[in-house]
Amino acid sequence: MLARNRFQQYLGGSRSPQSRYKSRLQSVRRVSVGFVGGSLILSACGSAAAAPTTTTSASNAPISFQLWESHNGGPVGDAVTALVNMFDSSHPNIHVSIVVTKASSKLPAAVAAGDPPVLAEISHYDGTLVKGLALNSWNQYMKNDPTFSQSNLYPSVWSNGLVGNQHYRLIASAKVSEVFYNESMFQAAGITTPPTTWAELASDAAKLKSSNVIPLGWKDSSAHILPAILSNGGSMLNGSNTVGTSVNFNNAATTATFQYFRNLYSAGDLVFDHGSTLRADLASGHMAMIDGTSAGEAKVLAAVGGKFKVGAFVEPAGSTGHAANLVQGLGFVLPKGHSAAEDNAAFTFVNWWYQPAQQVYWSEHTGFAPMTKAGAAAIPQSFLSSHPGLQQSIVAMSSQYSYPRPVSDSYAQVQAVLDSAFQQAVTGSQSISAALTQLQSQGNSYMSGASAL
Amino acid sequence: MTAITLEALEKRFGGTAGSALDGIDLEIADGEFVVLLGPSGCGKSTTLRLIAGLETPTGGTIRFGKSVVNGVEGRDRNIGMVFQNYALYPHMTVTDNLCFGLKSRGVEKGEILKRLDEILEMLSLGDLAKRRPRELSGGQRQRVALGRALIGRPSVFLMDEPLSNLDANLREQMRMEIAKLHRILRITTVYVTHDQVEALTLADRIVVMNEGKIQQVSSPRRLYDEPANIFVARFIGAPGMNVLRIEKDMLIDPDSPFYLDEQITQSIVESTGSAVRLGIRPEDLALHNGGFPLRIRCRVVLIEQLGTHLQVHLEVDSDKLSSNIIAKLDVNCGVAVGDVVTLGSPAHLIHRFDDETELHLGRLANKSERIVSLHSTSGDNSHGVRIGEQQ
Amino acid sequence: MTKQLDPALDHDDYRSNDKSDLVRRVGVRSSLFNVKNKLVGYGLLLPAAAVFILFFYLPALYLFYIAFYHWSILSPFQQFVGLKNFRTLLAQPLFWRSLENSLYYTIVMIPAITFLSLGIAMLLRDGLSARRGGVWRAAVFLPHVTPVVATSIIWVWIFNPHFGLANAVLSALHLPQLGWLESTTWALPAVMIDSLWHSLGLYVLIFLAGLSRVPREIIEVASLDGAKSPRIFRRIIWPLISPTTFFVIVLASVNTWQAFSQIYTMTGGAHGGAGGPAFSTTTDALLVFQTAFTYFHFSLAAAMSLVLFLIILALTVVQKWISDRIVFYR
Amino acid sequence: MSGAKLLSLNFRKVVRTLFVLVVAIGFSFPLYWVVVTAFNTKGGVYSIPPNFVPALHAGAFRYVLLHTHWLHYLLNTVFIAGVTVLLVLITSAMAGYALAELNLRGSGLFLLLTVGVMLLPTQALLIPQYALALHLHLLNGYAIQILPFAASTFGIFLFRQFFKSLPREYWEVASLEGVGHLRYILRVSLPLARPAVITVALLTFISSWNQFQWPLIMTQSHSVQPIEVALSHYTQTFEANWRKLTSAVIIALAPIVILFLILQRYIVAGVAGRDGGINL
Repeated sequence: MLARNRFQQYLGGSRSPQSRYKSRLQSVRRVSVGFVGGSLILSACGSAAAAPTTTTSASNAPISFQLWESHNGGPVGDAVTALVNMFDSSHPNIHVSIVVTKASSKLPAAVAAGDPPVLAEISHYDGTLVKGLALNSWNQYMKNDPTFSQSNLYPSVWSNGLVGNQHYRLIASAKVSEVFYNESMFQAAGITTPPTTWAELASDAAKLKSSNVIPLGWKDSSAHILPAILSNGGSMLNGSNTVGTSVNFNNAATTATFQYFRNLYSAGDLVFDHGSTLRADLASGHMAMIDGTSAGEAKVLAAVGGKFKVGAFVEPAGSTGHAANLVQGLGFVLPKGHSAAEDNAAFTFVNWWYQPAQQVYWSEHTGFAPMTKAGAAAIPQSFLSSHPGLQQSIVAMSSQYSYPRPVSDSYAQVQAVLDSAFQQAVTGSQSISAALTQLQSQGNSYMSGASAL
Repeated sequence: MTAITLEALEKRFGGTAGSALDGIDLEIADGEFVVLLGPSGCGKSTTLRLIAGLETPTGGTIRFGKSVVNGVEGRDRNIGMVFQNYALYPHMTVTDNLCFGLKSRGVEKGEILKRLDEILEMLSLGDLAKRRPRELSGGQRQRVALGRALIGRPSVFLMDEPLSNLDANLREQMRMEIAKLHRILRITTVYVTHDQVEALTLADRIVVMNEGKIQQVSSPRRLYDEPANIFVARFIGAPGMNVLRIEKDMLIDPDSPFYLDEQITQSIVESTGSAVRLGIRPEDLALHNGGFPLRIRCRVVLIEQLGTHLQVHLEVDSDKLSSNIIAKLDVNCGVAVGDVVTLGSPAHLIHRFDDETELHLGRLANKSERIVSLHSTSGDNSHGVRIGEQQ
Repeated sequence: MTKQLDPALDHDDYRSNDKSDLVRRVGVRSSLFNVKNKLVGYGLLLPAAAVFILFFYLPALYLFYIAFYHWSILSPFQQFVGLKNFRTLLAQPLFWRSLENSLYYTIVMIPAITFLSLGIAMLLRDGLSARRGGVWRAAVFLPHVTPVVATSIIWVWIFNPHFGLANAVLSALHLPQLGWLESTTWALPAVMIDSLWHSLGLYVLIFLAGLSRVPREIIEVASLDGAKSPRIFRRIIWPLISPTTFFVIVLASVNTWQAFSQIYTMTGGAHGGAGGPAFSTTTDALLVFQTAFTYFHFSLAAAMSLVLFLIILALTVVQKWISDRIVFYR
Repeated sequence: MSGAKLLSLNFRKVVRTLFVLVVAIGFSFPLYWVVVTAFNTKGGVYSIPPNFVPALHAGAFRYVLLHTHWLHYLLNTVFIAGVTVLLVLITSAMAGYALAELNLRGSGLFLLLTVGVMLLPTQALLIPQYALALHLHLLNGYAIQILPFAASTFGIFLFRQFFKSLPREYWEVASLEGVGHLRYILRVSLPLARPAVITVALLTFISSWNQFQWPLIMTQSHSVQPIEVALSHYTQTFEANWRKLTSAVIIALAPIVILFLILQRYIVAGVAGRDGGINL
């Protein structure tokens, strides 16, 4: 078939379907006998995915495996490619090849089809995969590798993807929320230091307001409201914020936070928008502050193009007296169905990823926060001073009030409802209490598993 | 060359429609030109298609020579067929159309070219070999269709209303060409038409069909002179024969519009049945001049001026019976619409049919007993030609 | 045969002068060489039938299975759960919200499509030379052949609240600028504008084909009688093209109820997760997609698909019922 | 005709032409706008009021053209669309021929099956179709992007109608001359059906080119994905960079638009004839 050989690199050569998956598959297939006949017809047609199976490598032969990843070009994609190339050249016995795909949504099907990659980066913790017993825990590999040290990782990184005592997902790229601002506008408005509390932020916004400037642009995504809720003493889930089974939004902290943003919005001090639009607004002098993450810093700087100096500050402190943040990002998972040697090789790659040199390269080229203290320390001060966003994100990473994102099953859906509730409440299309009541009940219905929409 | 024999040939179609065949027996001699003639839906096309193998009979047998061909596919019967719409492939040149079949049969290239030249020559198509059908006139297309049917050297040549898409002049011309071709090639030919002129001019024998049955098989001349039954009598001729059904008591009623010679009346009255059917061709009727054994009093309804003669539509002048008659009268006869006139005819021109079976019973008198001659008849063909002119 | 071989040609007319045709049509060619004929015939039908059955009819049956079972791609355990999926579904506010959105979208789109495309078709129908007319037709139809994702990106840019063309036009007209895709009120209308732009050409062409079948003489006779244009339209053209109108409405309602690509692309924003803001553009089709392929609740999505299936079926039946009463077939 | 009436007639003609112009420009403008944006200067994209004349800065376009695997996605799309067209032509011609020329028992059922496919809501079937693809191990390949579309209701109907319009005698002559069905289809039916072939091929090609949701669901690796899915990925990569995004859009649009402009006469005729072929 056309282009088959050319794309061999994408497809990868090795595929070692474990008997377990085969038998599972057969049982699935038996249910629908009708399809089997069709499969016979179709098996002749062949597909690019049905690459020839090669045998698993022996212990000393080079191991090659696929890494499923979802960054499609751009600085992040380029950085991943560069790092993987570095790894491949420094590890003659292991060859990692990148497959760019929407890994998070495509992985379950690949697992079901008995054709998962050895290593994948998925965007959020997917309960479906754990429920389906599709992932290996990283624990034994971490334990067996003497060069790996837990204490080196930031706590919020360490506990990301932790279920029970098992690490199913090791974070691969960490980001935290922060705010970028136009320093010239701050100066013009007489603001000397960035705000450190939400109240200050509001009063600074009021100062910045002039006929043509919108003081604050906020992303229309819920992840950017959670730091404020947490800093006001709220939480996401009951019990543990990472693995709780019911949501905890209908409370004073969340109400206060929603109210705060609603006030800003109704005063015209805040607008909602996509990140890309916000950056364009900031760059063109329409907006004084925009919310984002350090990962967007490069884009912000590129959009501004040196027209003015861009500053950054972490999200301010709330009623608890401290600031809070949420650490999120893609994480490495280890789908089942591969040999121990392959899994070990995958961990070798992950551990290598965490080493300071790689962390520095990663952070400098992508703006993502370093995930280890050593990595953070290795970034030259000169770089940090020209990249205030990255500097601020290290501040947030080091804080004890930075939390991992919840890993509970269905949290992704809860987040979608939170998005909606926040939008509705802040823009005034719903009262805050109504929005929160609905959020609470719908969120709980998702979390309970009784309903799963 | 092949003789064709149909024995008790039967074809039934599913459903109600369709012109089924109801036991056809027919022998076609080797080299004979037979025309199947009849109105639409009489089964003539079905018969042809059965011979071609395009349809399968539901009963009876078809023989080519001595062998039964019922189960033999059309392609293996060595048949050439010409269709009404020619069925020339519009995207192929004349040459390609002619050779398509031969190529499919794997005939050797040299042989194909030889036969192609032959056919192009024979049908004078040489200049048109590279043209496509749409660049040809109707007559040229017809010739190509003939050529395609002949290039395979068929032993049986079938034509299904081949001339009906042509205008009158061309039709006449092509008729002559077909007749010529047959004279030269002497291939057993079965030709289907509803046009009696074609049938009468081309056929060795004509098979008149109606409602899935053969009505009469005979030479053109006899078909006209001795129609086997009322259907044939009415179908042949333009217009067909007038057939009047006369109750016996009407013949003896003095007020009746009919007068028949007493001697003849007597013989009729003595025969079985309550009525008699008499047939007179329109061209055999004349205005009464006193000498005719049959006279009919009727009223003129319509007069058509046809140049050589008048075609007069009349109604029998009677309360008890309404019967229409057509007569061909002299242009100078002076009748007008509304006139009541008396028509008559000599006894030897009056046909008699059985009232029940509608079969021809003969004429009221032999030719030798002729009393009055209306038309000078010189030679066997004169009727046919005359009818042709009247068309 | 000089007769133009045109697929639109009515072949019945073409053959009616052939008297023996009826015989052949009715004829059942039975037995003997027809056995081979039949084998060839079924062989010819087989590939298409196999595709339809394997990829459409089997899945249609399988849909019922999935909807009444607990079915997950990762779990080998499939359990009959009866109506549970449907009960879950009906208890979900988001499901009702998506129905509402789909209904809103369809109810606005169908009349908009019907009247706009008919209007444009009337405009393009005459008054212009045939040659130039072809250019206009092509211009109107061009958007329909463009990939939806690609052109939706253009529209996202046009609807950019600060630098987009849409607001530039509004501000030039001294009208208030809108948030478009950022606004819960205007996001769906923005998608509608893109969809109209993309799909109208198709319906215009269908109407033009319908109008071309209205005999010119009928209209000429009517105008000789002194009927004025609007009257001619209402009393003559409109009834004559009612079958076309019906066809357009059926096609439009099926297409709009299933619209996906525009909504997915336009409301996805930079970070994916279509349907926003605040579920204001989450239609049925989108929710089915997200439930199945983002959240992996296949049984629930299948139940939703069944509901969608029934709605479309009902729509078609109702339209058929209405059309039987008001559509005038020649 | 009086002068005043003549004047009003001309006036109406002018108004009408103006309307047509407005409509045509309205439909074409977004496509023009994408060109303006892609070739704008960096700051020009965000200028208010907007520039309406292309600045012809090809920098962004060149970058997008050279830094992404467009050729590869284009090849995928062309391959998928091409094979689909081929298969649709084959299956449609075959079925159309059988339905038109052979008196088969069960062809009514087949027609019902064919029309029925059109009435099945595509959205509703996605899930079982996905499950089927999973069971058959067809996910993430070319086959799943081609085979389900290898038969087309429209194609079958159009070919059937076309073959029916051919005189029956064409086949009868051929059969008497000893020509088989397949040779007849290849040498007579198909060459005569050229208008049908062109129409079916073009419409199938366009709809295959514009597939999005199906490959989005059924494939995961870029090696087999068509340009539409790739484009949707790039909306994330290029995010706010409208010059790059619109450049990518141009690359995805150009082939199909050029194809359309060359063959628009056939395409328009094919679409216009569509409701004649399949009336619901």
